[in-house]
Amino acid sequence: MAAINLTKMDKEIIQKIIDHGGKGITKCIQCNACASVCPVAKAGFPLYGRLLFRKIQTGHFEEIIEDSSSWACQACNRCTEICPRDAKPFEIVFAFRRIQANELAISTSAFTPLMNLHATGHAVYSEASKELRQKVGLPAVPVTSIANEKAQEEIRTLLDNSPMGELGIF
Amino acid sequence: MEFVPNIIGFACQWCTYAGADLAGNLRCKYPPTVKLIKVPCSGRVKPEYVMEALAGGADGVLVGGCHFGDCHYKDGNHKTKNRMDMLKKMLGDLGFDPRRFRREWISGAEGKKFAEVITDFTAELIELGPNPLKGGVK
Amino acid sequence: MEKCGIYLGCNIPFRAPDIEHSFYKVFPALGMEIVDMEGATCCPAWGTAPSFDIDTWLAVSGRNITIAEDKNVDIMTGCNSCFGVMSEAKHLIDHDPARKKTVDKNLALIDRKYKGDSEIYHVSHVLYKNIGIEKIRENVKYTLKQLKIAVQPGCHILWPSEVMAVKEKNSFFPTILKELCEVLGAEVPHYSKLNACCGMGAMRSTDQVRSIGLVKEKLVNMKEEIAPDMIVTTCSSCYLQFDGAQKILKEKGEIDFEIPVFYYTQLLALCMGFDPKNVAAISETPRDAIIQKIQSEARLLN
Amino acid sequence: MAKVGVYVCHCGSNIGGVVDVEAVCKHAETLPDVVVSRQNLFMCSDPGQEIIRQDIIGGVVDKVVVAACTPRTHEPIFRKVLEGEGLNKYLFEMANIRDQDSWVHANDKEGATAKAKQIVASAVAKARNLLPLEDKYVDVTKAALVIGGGVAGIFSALDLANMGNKVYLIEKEPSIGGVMAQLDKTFPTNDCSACILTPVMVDAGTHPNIELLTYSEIDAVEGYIGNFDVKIRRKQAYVDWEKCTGCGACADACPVRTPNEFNAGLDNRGAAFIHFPQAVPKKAVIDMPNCINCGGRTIGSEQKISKKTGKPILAPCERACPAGAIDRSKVADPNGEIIDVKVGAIIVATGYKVMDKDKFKNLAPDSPNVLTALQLERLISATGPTGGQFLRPSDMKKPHTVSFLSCIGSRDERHHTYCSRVCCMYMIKQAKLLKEKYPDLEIYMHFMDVRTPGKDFDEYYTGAIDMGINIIRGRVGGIDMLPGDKLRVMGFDADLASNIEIDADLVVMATAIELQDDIKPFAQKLSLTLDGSGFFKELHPKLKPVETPVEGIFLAGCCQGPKDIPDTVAQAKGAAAAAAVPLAQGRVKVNPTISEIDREKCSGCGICEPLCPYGAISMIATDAAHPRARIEMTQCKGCGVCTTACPSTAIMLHGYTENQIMAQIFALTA
Amino acid sequence: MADKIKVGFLLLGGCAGCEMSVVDLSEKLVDALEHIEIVFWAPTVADVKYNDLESMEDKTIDVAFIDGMVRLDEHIHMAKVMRKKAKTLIAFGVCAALGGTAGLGSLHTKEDLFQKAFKNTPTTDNPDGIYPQPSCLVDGKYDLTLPAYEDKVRTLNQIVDVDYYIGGCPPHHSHVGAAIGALVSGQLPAKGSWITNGKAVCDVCTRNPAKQGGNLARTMVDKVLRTVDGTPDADTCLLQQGYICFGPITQGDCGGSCLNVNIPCRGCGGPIPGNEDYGAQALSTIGSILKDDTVTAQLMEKYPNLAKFFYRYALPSGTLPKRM
Repeated sequence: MAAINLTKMDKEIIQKIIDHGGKGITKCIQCNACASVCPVAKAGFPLYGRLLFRKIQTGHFEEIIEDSSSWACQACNRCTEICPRDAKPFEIVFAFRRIQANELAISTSAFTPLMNLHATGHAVYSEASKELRQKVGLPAVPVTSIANEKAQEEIRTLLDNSPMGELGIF
Repeated sequence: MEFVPNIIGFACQWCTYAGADLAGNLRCKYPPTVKLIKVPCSGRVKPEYVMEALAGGADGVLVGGCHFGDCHYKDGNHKTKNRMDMLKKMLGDLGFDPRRFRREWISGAEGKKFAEVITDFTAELIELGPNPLKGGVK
Repeated sequence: MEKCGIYLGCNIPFRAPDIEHSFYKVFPALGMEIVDMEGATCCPAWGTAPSFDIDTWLAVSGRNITIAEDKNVDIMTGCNSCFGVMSEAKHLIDHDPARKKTVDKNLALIDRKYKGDSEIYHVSHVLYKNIGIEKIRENVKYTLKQLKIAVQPGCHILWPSEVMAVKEKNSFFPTILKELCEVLGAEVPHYSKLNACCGMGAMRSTDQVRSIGLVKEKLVNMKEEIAPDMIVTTCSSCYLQFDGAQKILKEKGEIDFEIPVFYYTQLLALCMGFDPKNVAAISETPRDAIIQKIQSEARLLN
Repeated sequence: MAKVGVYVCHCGSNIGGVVDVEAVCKHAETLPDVVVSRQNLFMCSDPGQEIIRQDIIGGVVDKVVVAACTPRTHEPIFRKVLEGEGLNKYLFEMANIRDQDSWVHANDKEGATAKAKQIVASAVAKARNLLPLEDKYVDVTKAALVIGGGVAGIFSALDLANMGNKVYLIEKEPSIGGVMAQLDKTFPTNDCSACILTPVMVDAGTHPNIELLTYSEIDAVEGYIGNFDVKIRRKQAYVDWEKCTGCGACADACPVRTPNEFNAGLDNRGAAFIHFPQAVPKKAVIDMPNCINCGGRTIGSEQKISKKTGKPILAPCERACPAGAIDRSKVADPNGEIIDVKVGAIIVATGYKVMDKDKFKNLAPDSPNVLTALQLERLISATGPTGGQFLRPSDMKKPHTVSFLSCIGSRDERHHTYCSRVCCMYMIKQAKLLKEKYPDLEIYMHFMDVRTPGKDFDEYYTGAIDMGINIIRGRVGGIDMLPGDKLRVMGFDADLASNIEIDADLVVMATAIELQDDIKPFAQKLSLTLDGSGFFKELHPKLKPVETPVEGIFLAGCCQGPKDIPDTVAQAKGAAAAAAVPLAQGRVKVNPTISEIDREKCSGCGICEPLCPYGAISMIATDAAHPRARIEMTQCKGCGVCTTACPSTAIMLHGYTENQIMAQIFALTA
Repeated sequence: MADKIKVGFLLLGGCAGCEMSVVDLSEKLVDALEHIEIVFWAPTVADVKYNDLESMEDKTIDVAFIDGMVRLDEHIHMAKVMRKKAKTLIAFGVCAALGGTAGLGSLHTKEDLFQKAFKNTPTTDNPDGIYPQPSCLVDGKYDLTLPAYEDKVRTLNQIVDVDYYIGGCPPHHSHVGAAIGALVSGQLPAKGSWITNGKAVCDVCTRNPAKQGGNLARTMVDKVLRTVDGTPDADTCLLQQGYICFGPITQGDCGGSCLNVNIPCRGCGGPIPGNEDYGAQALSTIGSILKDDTVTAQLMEKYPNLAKFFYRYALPSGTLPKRM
């Protein structure tokens, strides 16, 4: 692989990460503590936390924007609990995710829960649940937004008026 | 012209004044609004000085002392707290915006904090606008 | 009677309603009135709004919290993910005035106001802190003596401990669920991968193979180190993963054992004598045998 | 009318590169009473000082304002210039336009220049109102107090004593020696710690000029440089040290088992115990909170008489003591004895402690096989709990795999952000000692990075690699507890770019160096301040490394910041040399910027009296009905709390008078 | 007698209590009249009108005493007239000197004060809210005027130059006697000074702990009490007992009158010479002697308006308030 000319990298990504809630990005000193306990790293995803942070710090962007590793983050926050720099690695991963999401660099499987959320207030929903519920002696629908027109309108108002409403997903 | 607040700071020589020097050593950046009057201890600051400065048109006044337990003179800062807390309350009772006066504990090791306090105070004063007594009769 | 708002989330009412039913059975019997949170939506799940825009996340979570606030109750969640999402949201709203401002503005669109006076608890917290081990002991009919449990507390109830209303003494070696199981008479030995991730959640939808890989590691570790009779969790996501993945792993020939999986209140309900048809009727990994064993006459306490 | 000269410094480009010095000079000329305003590249340089000198000699100026850096460092330099030309040195004021202006506003040259003008105006306003002050002198007590009997305190005490000064060396434990006495070997030479320390401890214990006060603590410190009055609380040992021979019979007889601090809690000691085998002084102590009062007899109660023999029944410790040094019927004061000493200088050498492992929840602190590095020192020491055999605590078996974790609590925002400085080296030392002795031992060392700045240090480190010790770059995030008391260390190898796991028998953590939990109240007793990291703050980080803000009190060793033994000894000797200066001079200056009462103005209300932190104010009756306040010059430290409170404006704080401060306020609001 | 000192008294906004102190001199006043001649005393005593004063020649009054604060345009006018007519002008009593209790009115708007005085008091029946107007045309032809109300209270020296000050509300008659004695004998301090013994109330107070010494020496104040909270011990320093007393901060020309009847000093004597700002110094002194911040909090709770507490008699003279 050819050497990376660091002086020619796009450092704007750092500010973007900060703007999306990853203000710890400048604090990371690559100590690797987060990676040592990270499920994403342990499961073998290529762009696990601390490597992602280094890529961001060195101004990589095009190379990583399509990588789906960040979407494997479980938000378990074990990294946040132990980071010696209090960089909140989870927040950085999610900030990167938000950049990806807003460029729609996401897998198609991510869309269904979003559309569900907009339509019913629930990210996970299936009609089959009605039968299951009745089987265990519960009413076919719970008292959540699924049975509540007003609640569904409220969630739609919130989503439609948010920056997410601009993405054309709903 | 852009409004640059004039802040007079009374600074204990052991803590806040040293903290301001440390901010310099660390090359912290903050707006050029504060001018410190060095005092041996924040307990030397008469409430009257604060009122005089505000009456004279200073946009903000800061009294900086040591954290509790750190006073070079054992408990001068406790006196400061008593006096300055009452003063802040009295400013409000007088109908003068008490946000123009701050009492802060900034140690000699807190250069960064000094810069942050001044940055924050300056921003608040910009929001409040100039002291209405500026240019008032003396 | 004390009361608490029950926040169901998505997985419990739509994929594991027997867990939901176990709440309705167990809590009133232990003196905790359950208050419905009508119109509650998704928390919102990590993969939805939180992955797009922080303020939208906070608005949706904030809206759910206002439902409890309007009823003057705290919130009890059954799913760890919901607990994590809403605890973090509440922490952000309560500690960041700028975020709070935006939340207020967004909630004003739907005529709601976030007050900040409802706490977020997890089902296991309410059982452990509000109801208490002793009260549970008094209400159990069947003992789990000589049965071995592998507990799975799940990640989102542990970290970041900063944002949580109830904290473990050591979040890396949690004991709340262990104690809740021990009071039922079971043996709950430590296994080394206790606080490892099960692989559910976002990872499962991103890469099923890797996700199942993590749960396999964990299952094998349990089997090797303690050979449990069942796995007990207080996270509905972990529950679905452990329950569902075993079938897949077995079909692929990657494991040669099966360990029944319970959500804690299901197991508690069984020990309290409730009908498994209501409280433990849906699972991929068979658990009829263990249920029968639990509710056998030999295990009846006087 | 004052004739004020204003001298503006460029400080090279430090000020000149930001502030328009020319404009500041011009502005100064417009200020009242300013007769001359000049500039120089470096005002503190000889030519710079010469400019001021010439103006004083020529009678051009009689008050001097230098606009430069901070008075905290440079005021004394310029005051000397005034003094040299016969002008009262207190007729000088500094305008701090570097530290508090050009350095912090480099991005706003215009703003910095405007601010500099105001700062100069404020200084000039004060200068116009300055009054000459006279230095006064008091005699010095030719004795020193060294607080802390670790290696720093011992060396400070010895140096001062060898110069002919009386030294009180106080130590809170029963023996001197400190943490160094607990160490097995020392890097990078692997000398045996006890072998090099013990002779020095004996020197200190037998020196004719050193009075050793162990098992003692500071109760109160009053006074000032040259004349400190110190109250020392000698804790009750419940053993008559005059008689005790240090034989240890009482310790053997005592049935109590309580964690042994000297062995870092790895084994137990009795309530009657001797600190450690090479203790100086080697005397027994009964640790009363842990004493179980055998036979139900508390200290000071009458002996029970045996019905059988008619003789008194003695407690095991009493019975064991061949010297008759233990008499439990003797009433003793649990508060101990207060000893008053007068000293001219004080050296603080109170050392440090290492953090407990309990704070590091992700690293399985409940496992007995997770040790702090200090515990490992004891575990491998010949005088340790296993007699120097390397056995893991859970089952007393020899470990096969050991993991070392660095930076535990150091370089960590949740604990301490600083580097503890010695951990990399002592861990490498420990690893090497183990590997030398047990070549088949597998050793893994997890570092964020390895820090070896010091003479022969890096060679020492690379030597460890040659020996087959595995160095891994990457911080450990967690430890799982495995069956069979093993520990799964979850790490990351930055060079492999991969998660790694190590199944270890023993984990050693280099927990951070920090000061003792009760250091704050102690610091307050001495009016010392702690820095942001929680260590004692020196007067200047580079130029006054052993001095403190309190004149006459000096620092040595780790209480000032983490350091290794050579640096500690060097600093201890430095502190001794600095403390010897006032003792040798025989007299010290009393700061004239103190408060004084105008008795004509005083109304005798007495408000000031209870305010003075030093009890310097007393009410003296001129006639019975009209008492007036008086300030004792040597006791006043010039805080001005009384000045602020005085409703009769009868108290003037020299150097910070009402007129001077008001003039500054007016100048800054003009 | 040709060389009798010509004296005038003028009351501005006040209660004439200060003038009562003059009357309270009784025989001493009669004695003094051998040396002084009262040429003007309005509006309280003599049947003279303002234009009588206006028509006097300048500097015909040797010593003018002005009591009361400045609140109306009429006060301003008359103070200026008196200044012209008098060689020496004395701010007589704490209202003229520092603004007095009525000076606290500056903390309220004119509108609020009018509402309170002319509409909202329980004994007032004014449903239409009719307020005094400075001018008013009656029957289309009578143009009637009333003095106009200024926005805030001012001290006499904020209007005219003042030569001497006398504190007190009212000044103790013995102090007035001493002041007149000094006038007659010509032993006056430098212009601009207070006529005072210059010492605090504590100096004359028998309870001053500093006079007791030993165990009774002054200690920090560990609680705050108001007089409604209990009856103070009659021999112990009030401040020490927690009854916040301004004795240390206040000129003691009164002889400690209030303390003698077990009432804490509230500062009518004015600040001890050298202090410019009574309230600021009171806050500083009291704040210094309170033991800790819980006691401070207690004080702030018991005295909800610190401006009115510390500046009871001196608000219009305060450094900051006077410029607001």
